[in-house]
Amino acid sequence: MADNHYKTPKLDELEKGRWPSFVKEIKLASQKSPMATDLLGQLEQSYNERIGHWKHGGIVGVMGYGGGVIGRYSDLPDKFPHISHFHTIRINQPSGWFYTSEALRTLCNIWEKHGSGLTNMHGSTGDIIFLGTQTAELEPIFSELTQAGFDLGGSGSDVRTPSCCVGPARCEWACYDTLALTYDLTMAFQDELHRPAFPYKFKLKMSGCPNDCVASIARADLSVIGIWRDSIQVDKEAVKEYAAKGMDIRSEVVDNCPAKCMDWDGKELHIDNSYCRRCMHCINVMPKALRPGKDRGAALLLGSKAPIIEGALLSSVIVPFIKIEPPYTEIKELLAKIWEIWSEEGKNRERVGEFIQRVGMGNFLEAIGVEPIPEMVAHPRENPYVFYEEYFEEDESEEEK
Amino acid sequence: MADNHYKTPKLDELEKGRWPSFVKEIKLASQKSPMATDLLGQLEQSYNERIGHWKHGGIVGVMGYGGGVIGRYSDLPDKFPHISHFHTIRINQPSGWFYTSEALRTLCNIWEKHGSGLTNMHGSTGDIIFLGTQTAELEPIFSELTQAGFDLGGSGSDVRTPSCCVGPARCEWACYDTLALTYDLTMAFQDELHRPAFPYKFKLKMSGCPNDCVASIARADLSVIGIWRDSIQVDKEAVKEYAAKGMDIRSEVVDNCPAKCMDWDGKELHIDNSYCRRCMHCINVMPKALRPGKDRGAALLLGSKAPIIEGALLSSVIVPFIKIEPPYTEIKELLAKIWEIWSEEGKNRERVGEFIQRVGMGNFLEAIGVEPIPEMVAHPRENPYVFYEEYFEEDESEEEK
Amino acid sequence: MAETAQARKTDIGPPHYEKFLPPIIKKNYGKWRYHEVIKPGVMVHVAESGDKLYSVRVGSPRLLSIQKIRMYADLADKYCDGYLRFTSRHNVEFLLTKPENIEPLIKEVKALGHPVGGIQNSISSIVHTQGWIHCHSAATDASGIVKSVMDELIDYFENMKLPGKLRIALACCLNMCGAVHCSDIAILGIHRRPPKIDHDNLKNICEIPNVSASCPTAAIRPATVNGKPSVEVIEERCMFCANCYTVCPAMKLNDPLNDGVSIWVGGKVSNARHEPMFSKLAIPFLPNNPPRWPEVTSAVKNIVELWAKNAKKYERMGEWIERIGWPRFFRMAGIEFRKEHIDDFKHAGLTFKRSTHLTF
Amino acid sequence: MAETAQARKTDIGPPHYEKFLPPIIKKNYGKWRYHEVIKPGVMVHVAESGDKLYSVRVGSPRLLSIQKIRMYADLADKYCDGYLRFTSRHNVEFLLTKPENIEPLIKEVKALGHPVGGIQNSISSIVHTQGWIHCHSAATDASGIVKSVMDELIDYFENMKLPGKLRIALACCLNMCGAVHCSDIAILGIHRRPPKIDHDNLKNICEIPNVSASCPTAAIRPATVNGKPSVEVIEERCMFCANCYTVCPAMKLNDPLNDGVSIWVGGKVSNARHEPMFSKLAIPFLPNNPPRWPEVTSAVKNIVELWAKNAKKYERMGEWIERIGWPRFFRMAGIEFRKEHIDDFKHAGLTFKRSTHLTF
Ligand code: SRM
Ligand code: SRM
Ligand code: SRM
Ligand code: SRM
Ligand code: SF4
Ligand code: SF4
Ligand code: SF4
Ligand code: SF4
Ligand code: SF4
Ligand code: SF4
Ligand code: SF4
Ligand code: SF4
Repeated sequence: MADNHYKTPKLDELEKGRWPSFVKEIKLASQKSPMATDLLGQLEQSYNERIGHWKHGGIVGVMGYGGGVIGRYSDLPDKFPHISHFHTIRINQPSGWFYTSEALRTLCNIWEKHGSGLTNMHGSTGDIIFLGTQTAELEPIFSELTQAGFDLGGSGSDVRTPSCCVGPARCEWACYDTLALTYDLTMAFQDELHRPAFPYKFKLKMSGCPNDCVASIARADLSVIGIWRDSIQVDKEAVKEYAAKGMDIRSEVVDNCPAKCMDWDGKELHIDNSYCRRCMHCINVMPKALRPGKDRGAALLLGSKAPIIEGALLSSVIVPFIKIEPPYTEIKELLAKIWEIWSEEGKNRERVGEFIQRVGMGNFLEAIGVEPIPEMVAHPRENPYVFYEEYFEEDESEEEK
Repeated sequence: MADNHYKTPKLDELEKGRWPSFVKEIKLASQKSPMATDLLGQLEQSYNERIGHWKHGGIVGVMGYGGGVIGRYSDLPDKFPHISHFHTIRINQPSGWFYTSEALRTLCNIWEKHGSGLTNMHGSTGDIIFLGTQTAELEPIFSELTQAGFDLGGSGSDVRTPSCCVGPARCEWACYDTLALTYDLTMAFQDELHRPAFPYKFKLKMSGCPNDCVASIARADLSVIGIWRDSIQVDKEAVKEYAAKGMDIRSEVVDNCPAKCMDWDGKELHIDNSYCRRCMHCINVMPKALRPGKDRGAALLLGSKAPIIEGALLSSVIVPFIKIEPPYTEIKELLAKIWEIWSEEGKNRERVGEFIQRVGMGNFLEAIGVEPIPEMVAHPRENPYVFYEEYFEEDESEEEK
Repeated sequence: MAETAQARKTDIGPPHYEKFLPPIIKKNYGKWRYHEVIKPGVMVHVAESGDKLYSVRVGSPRLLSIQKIRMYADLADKYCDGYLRFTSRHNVEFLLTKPENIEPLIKEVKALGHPVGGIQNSISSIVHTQGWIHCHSAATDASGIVKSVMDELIDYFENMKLPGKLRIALACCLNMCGAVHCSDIAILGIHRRPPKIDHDNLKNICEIPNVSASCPTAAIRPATVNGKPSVEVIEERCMFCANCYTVCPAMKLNDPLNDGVSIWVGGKVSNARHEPMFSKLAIPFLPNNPPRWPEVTSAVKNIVELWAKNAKKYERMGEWIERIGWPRFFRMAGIEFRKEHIDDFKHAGLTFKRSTHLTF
Repeated sequence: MAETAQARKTDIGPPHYEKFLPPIIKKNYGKWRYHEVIKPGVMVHVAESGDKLYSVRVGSPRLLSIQKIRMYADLADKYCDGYLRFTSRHNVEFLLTKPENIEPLIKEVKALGHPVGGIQNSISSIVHTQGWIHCHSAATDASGIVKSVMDELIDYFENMKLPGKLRIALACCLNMCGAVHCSDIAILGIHRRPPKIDHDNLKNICEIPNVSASCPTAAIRPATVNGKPSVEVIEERCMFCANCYTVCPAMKLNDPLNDGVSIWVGGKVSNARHEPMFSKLAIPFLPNNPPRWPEVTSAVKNIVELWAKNAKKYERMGEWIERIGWPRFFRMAGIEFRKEHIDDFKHAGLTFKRSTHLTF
């Protein structure tokens, strides 16, 4: 069955055009994999009928793990027997998605033996995705993966596979070592990652600076975003060079500063760092001249997620600045406290961001032992509905609730 | 009892200081009114005990009216018999709060005969407030007031006394005749004003321009705010004069323009009116040089209110621009539609702004027959929870719900 | 209403304003060209026709005796051909056509103990409410605090040295009759103790279902207390809004030990430059300390002077704070940031800091 | 886990990243000085040491066959000493130390049918999800739309002519696995018909209380349907979120006649200049029209080109729209503004226009 024996006129349309074609990829795979072939067939039918043909996933997995595999079954098993099972395996990627050709080939060989030969490099959370295999293949794949030094990623109500930006490996703006932190936390939380015990999923994403190249503020329960406390490093000569090379520093840089804390007199660039909002724009525009300060660390933000169910959330500041150094004790202790209260009092399928809103940020902070500070809010409350917690009784003695 | 026979050491403190003293006013009144005297006594006790001594108001009023009087009773009637009743009468002020000395004296004479001699000029809604009288005095006061050409204002779940800024009477920026509109609507809605028939109160406030000198956007269910559609009128010479007189037009005017649509080259002021947000700032700063355009009218905004109970609201745009000309048919018809649906479907004590949020702005607009336009929103929805109202059945025919 | 009108006039509405407009206004109605502020409290409006109308703004306690009003009337007769008006912030405006009358009028007004000012970049009168003078809901007095605060700030009423307008408002309970929620500085009376329920009478004077329904946080539920049908309040759920008291006198919130005042900042109403803004919580609680509420007056003064010293020209309180950031505001004002400052009502999540736009 | 580790390795975690870092990175780790974009898709990072690392970014469909991955591996061996990485938007980055290798590499990459670009002011790959390829919840396909849209926009991937970065993301249902909610342009699969309930099996495969509880709008209530215990849906209350389907397979939302796509604009994640923003609804519904979704591709292209033509340098989609205002955006884009655009969820009131900052 080297060749695709289904007619797929609709999908064939998608082999045309200049952008690389996923259909070509499936056809490549189908040269060796009947699963890929059946996938083509079922997908063509979906294109004709405008509806998917997958059943609601069931629970499958590998021994001792509660996550890492997404069960999937075709609702046309008789017609497409090779994809009657078509489970996904999530494999924890190396920090920063760096690979050697060797490592890639190792993964390909395992997947050629045991699955469809189709992958996602990578999934939205960051995992290596092996797309489509049978239940029976799960254990063999798992043992070959672990032999090769790989392990499964997260799924279900557990810590999800942490991911990070390229950071210090290739970026001059990294305010902390995103790869090291990601690896360390991933190792530290192997149990939480592989054995779902939370009310719902918990995601961690690490970005080295406020450009947030892993979009952590939009899609991580804990967003670790690099930032600096001191002044932007300025190379005055380099600034002049940009100007000389024709950059309009006023309109391109100064006028775009959200803090309005910069000034350019045609010769020198002045920055009032006490007002600088660390937005990165001026640095982004003049990478040769400006750099983040030297006193570097990260801001910790909590709670972002997609809409389901209380509406999408962005992470919000819980710690405006923290030094990021091994063994990262502070972060781990903070996470432990957060997980403890959330696990105790969180509802089923309630993300930590939703939990915080339900119990109130103030109460949440008390529970995790963090002092409230104005950096945590865009502005103080506008409504007068304050839950004052103490009041005096007639006998004048202060009462605690 | 010409003199105050209570010792009021605490209140006496408030006769000192440079700001005019309300205590002095009460003492002035108490020269003739035992009610004012008892008020002093009770107030001194409140100051000593740090608590008010008024009972929850009961329903009192004048024949045929459901509003205009706030019943009030002392909870120390034996100690302060003259204020055992201490009802407030709300009297509909003339538009713009203009008076002749004659009119004021007439009011004073009526109040001297029948009440405490204490007033608020004016109440927060805008009424003339007669502060404190007996139930028995209500009818006599009412008939003398109406003889003198005055009538009661609103209270309870009715149209509240409309009020307006000084507008064209004394302000160069009035984009419509606030006094005329206020008077006309007040007369048109006498029944709605005097006979509560709504789910809750409904307030109207008219400001002649976006400076909103009656704070209508914060405290009126319908806020009518003057605005212009065409270009700001510029007197170039006058601009130069301001500059010559030492105004830094860039920093004071141009840099403060929220639309960033102005430019000043040292000689001429350029305004890109298609981006101007009608904020008034530049006009406020250079009244001799700049004026609102000539195509004037008003924006209609709905729904502002204080916090109780769903939280404070600001009014929001329902009609971005409308010509304001007698007989104001459009506004009246719009109000009629709003009141109809709100009266039918509004809950008890639900302000129209809260009602709109409960039923949804889209549904509300449909009910009052107004087309949705982007001017009504700061931005479109961010959440994907759209109530699509039609769907196709298998037979392909479009279904209406 | 025609038939009743014979016997008894009703629904006649207010007198027509035109009756009360001075001739110069009738003549130049809607034809004003521009205005100038001549000195604190005095401005002139110049009409297309060239006519000039002088307005002298006089500070008022709002609570006025008929005696005082008559004195105003006399002054209006003497200097203004009998014409005057009140403002939306309850000041008096004498309307003059003869500039030579301005100074004598001001002299007499001041002799009556009333200041002249409040125009342009100044603090105008404090919009306020009834308090212990007339309302049953009051968590604090209105007039007393207003008097005490304005005694402190009157210089800012009488001069125009501020960066921009500063609007202060006071409301004596959460009903916020002063519509204080959009003020540069709002002084708000607050309760801090759950309702003390009059179980013996509740059933007779209130509908139990209405009482339960009135609570926005569902803190109230029906209960039988010493044999009588009544309600109980889950205290942790109560945020002291007093809505239950508004619908039922047997749910008393007023409490001398716990009632007090909160301070809010940064609201505005005008559309000038920045869109209207709500005021935000600055100080959760200050005690009721009559007759002069020293804690409140000094807190307000502190904030006013901080703003006066640091804001740019035209910058309202809220615009200034937005520019410097809330953390810096709390630091500069020396106000402790507490749990109470963090919103936990409906839209709380939107008030959290959802970016890394941070300053250090 | 020690004991099991003998028999069967578990919880070993991912391989340590250092194993996969090229020597030049190990040497200059954290010591990069600056970077420059040499040409579309090619940039150089210069280290304090003076070392130079060249990155060539290659567009990928994300769904890759092992065959294709092996070709990548071969290229890495040939030009990059075996080193490469993937990006957070699923592109491939070849990491070179020899500038002379750049052009030959690009030539071979293009020969494989992969474009080079996506750096700086360009459109990068579309973050997307599974769709009909693998997910049961999909209201549309993912890969097919992505391919069709990128075929239209590939020039913007290969050049750097845009005002700033443009990030497009696609999610095939409201779960939004693509985290599309903060994208310059989001393509979102949507259902528009209430669940079709499998009454015969519901009881056996789902917990009825959980099903009712799963509905955010309380549209689901227990009911007995032709004798069997099941649930019913109040259709007016349903906004098609599919949360009930996620917890119960018997509540099918997928429906060929009514499923389709909505378009959202103006979101961003970075803190550059403007704080992060959510995307906002631009087009409530476009039909599923495989294989090329012409309505979707042209709608997206229209918006991209409008922005490209009108935005200032560096101005992201949302920053641009904020400056010109939403009314103007809808006019320019020729998109009809409808009831659906007006928020009616939890925080709706805050999205209304609460000022008179209007343009005409
Ligand atoms: C594979 C992946 C999409 C992809 O093609 O990349 C994916 C696929 C699914 N997600 Fe997801 N999610 C994936 C990343 C995300 C992300 C993005 C991220 O993690 O950065 C989000 C948004 C961020 C967030 O977590 O809020 C996301 C938000 C959801 C949600 C909504 C959760 C919420 O709280 O809003 C669900 C629904 C649920 O969990 O029941 C969900 C559920 C699912 C399920 C398991 C369907 C279901 O209801 O059981 C999907 C399985 C599809 C399949 O058959 O393969 N997925 N999911 C991504 C994981 C790959 C990886 O491990 O790398
Ligand atoms: C007299 C006045 C305060 C003043 O000293 O100026 C006043 C006094 C009362 N208001 Fe008010 N309100 C007054 C203007 C306002 C305003 C401001 C305005 O109208 O511009 C507001 C805020 C704007 C708004 O309407 O939202 C206001 C919001 C309330 C509320 C909250 C309503 C809400 O929907 O949030 C209540 C509670 C209620 O209605 O049950 C209330 C209730 C009351 C009651 C009747 C107390 C009660 O619960 O029964 C007060 C009677 C006090 C007394 O014994 O004299 N008052 N009230 C104002 C009316 C004078 C006049 O007619 O000119
Ligand atoms: C007399 C009065 C209207 C009335 O019918 O009573 C009035 C009259 C004028 N206002 Fe006003 N405003 C009056 C209440 C208001 C209010 C409402 C309030 O304070 O409750 C506001 C909204 C305040 C807010 O935003 O919170 C108000 C916001 C303005 C503004 C915008 C100021 C700003 O920068 O935000 C201007 C423009 C300016 O001052 O440059 C203005 C300008 C003016 C001008 C210059 C208009 C004109 O050309 O005549 C008038 C006199 C100057 C002045 O400084 O007072 N008026 N003005 C009100 C006087 C109240 C008082 O006794 O102090
Ligand atoms: C490789 C990658 C990180 C990674 O670990 O994989 C990366 C790498 C770089 N980003 Fe990024 N960003 C990467 C995803 C992102 C994301 C996340 C996303 O798109 O999902 C964002 C947030 C996007 C958003 O705001 O919605 C992102 C927002 C930025 C910004 C801010 C741009 C802006 O004006 O908003 C910069 C600064 C700039 O471009 O001037 C930046 C700058 C850079 C620099 C120049 C940093 C550096 O000095 O090396 C890197 C290459 C330039 C470029 O234009 O791509 N990177 N960058 C990601 C490449 C994705 C891709 O294949 O296209
Ligand atoms: S987030 Fe910052 S540090 Fe990380 S890659 Fe992007 S720009 Fe570099
Ligand atoms: S980082 Fe942003 S806020 Fe700070 S100076 Fe540069 S542009 Fe301004
Ligand atoms: S609102 Fe406008 S028109 Fe009315 S008084 Fe104020 S400035 Fe003049
Ligand atoms: S009115 Fe406001 S927005 Fe319009 S030009 Fe003047 S300052 Fe700018
Ligand atoms: S604010 Fe409260 S206490 Fe003050 S007058 Fe209004 S209702 Fe009464
Ligand atoms: S005061 Fe408000 S919150 Fe407290 S019980 Fe009464 S209604 Fe409920
Ligand atoms: S977005 Fe929805 S349909 Fe697409 S993969 Fe995620 S859960 Fe499945
Ligand atoms: S789709 Fe969502 S809204 Fe509709 S019934 Fe299911 S859970 Fe409720």
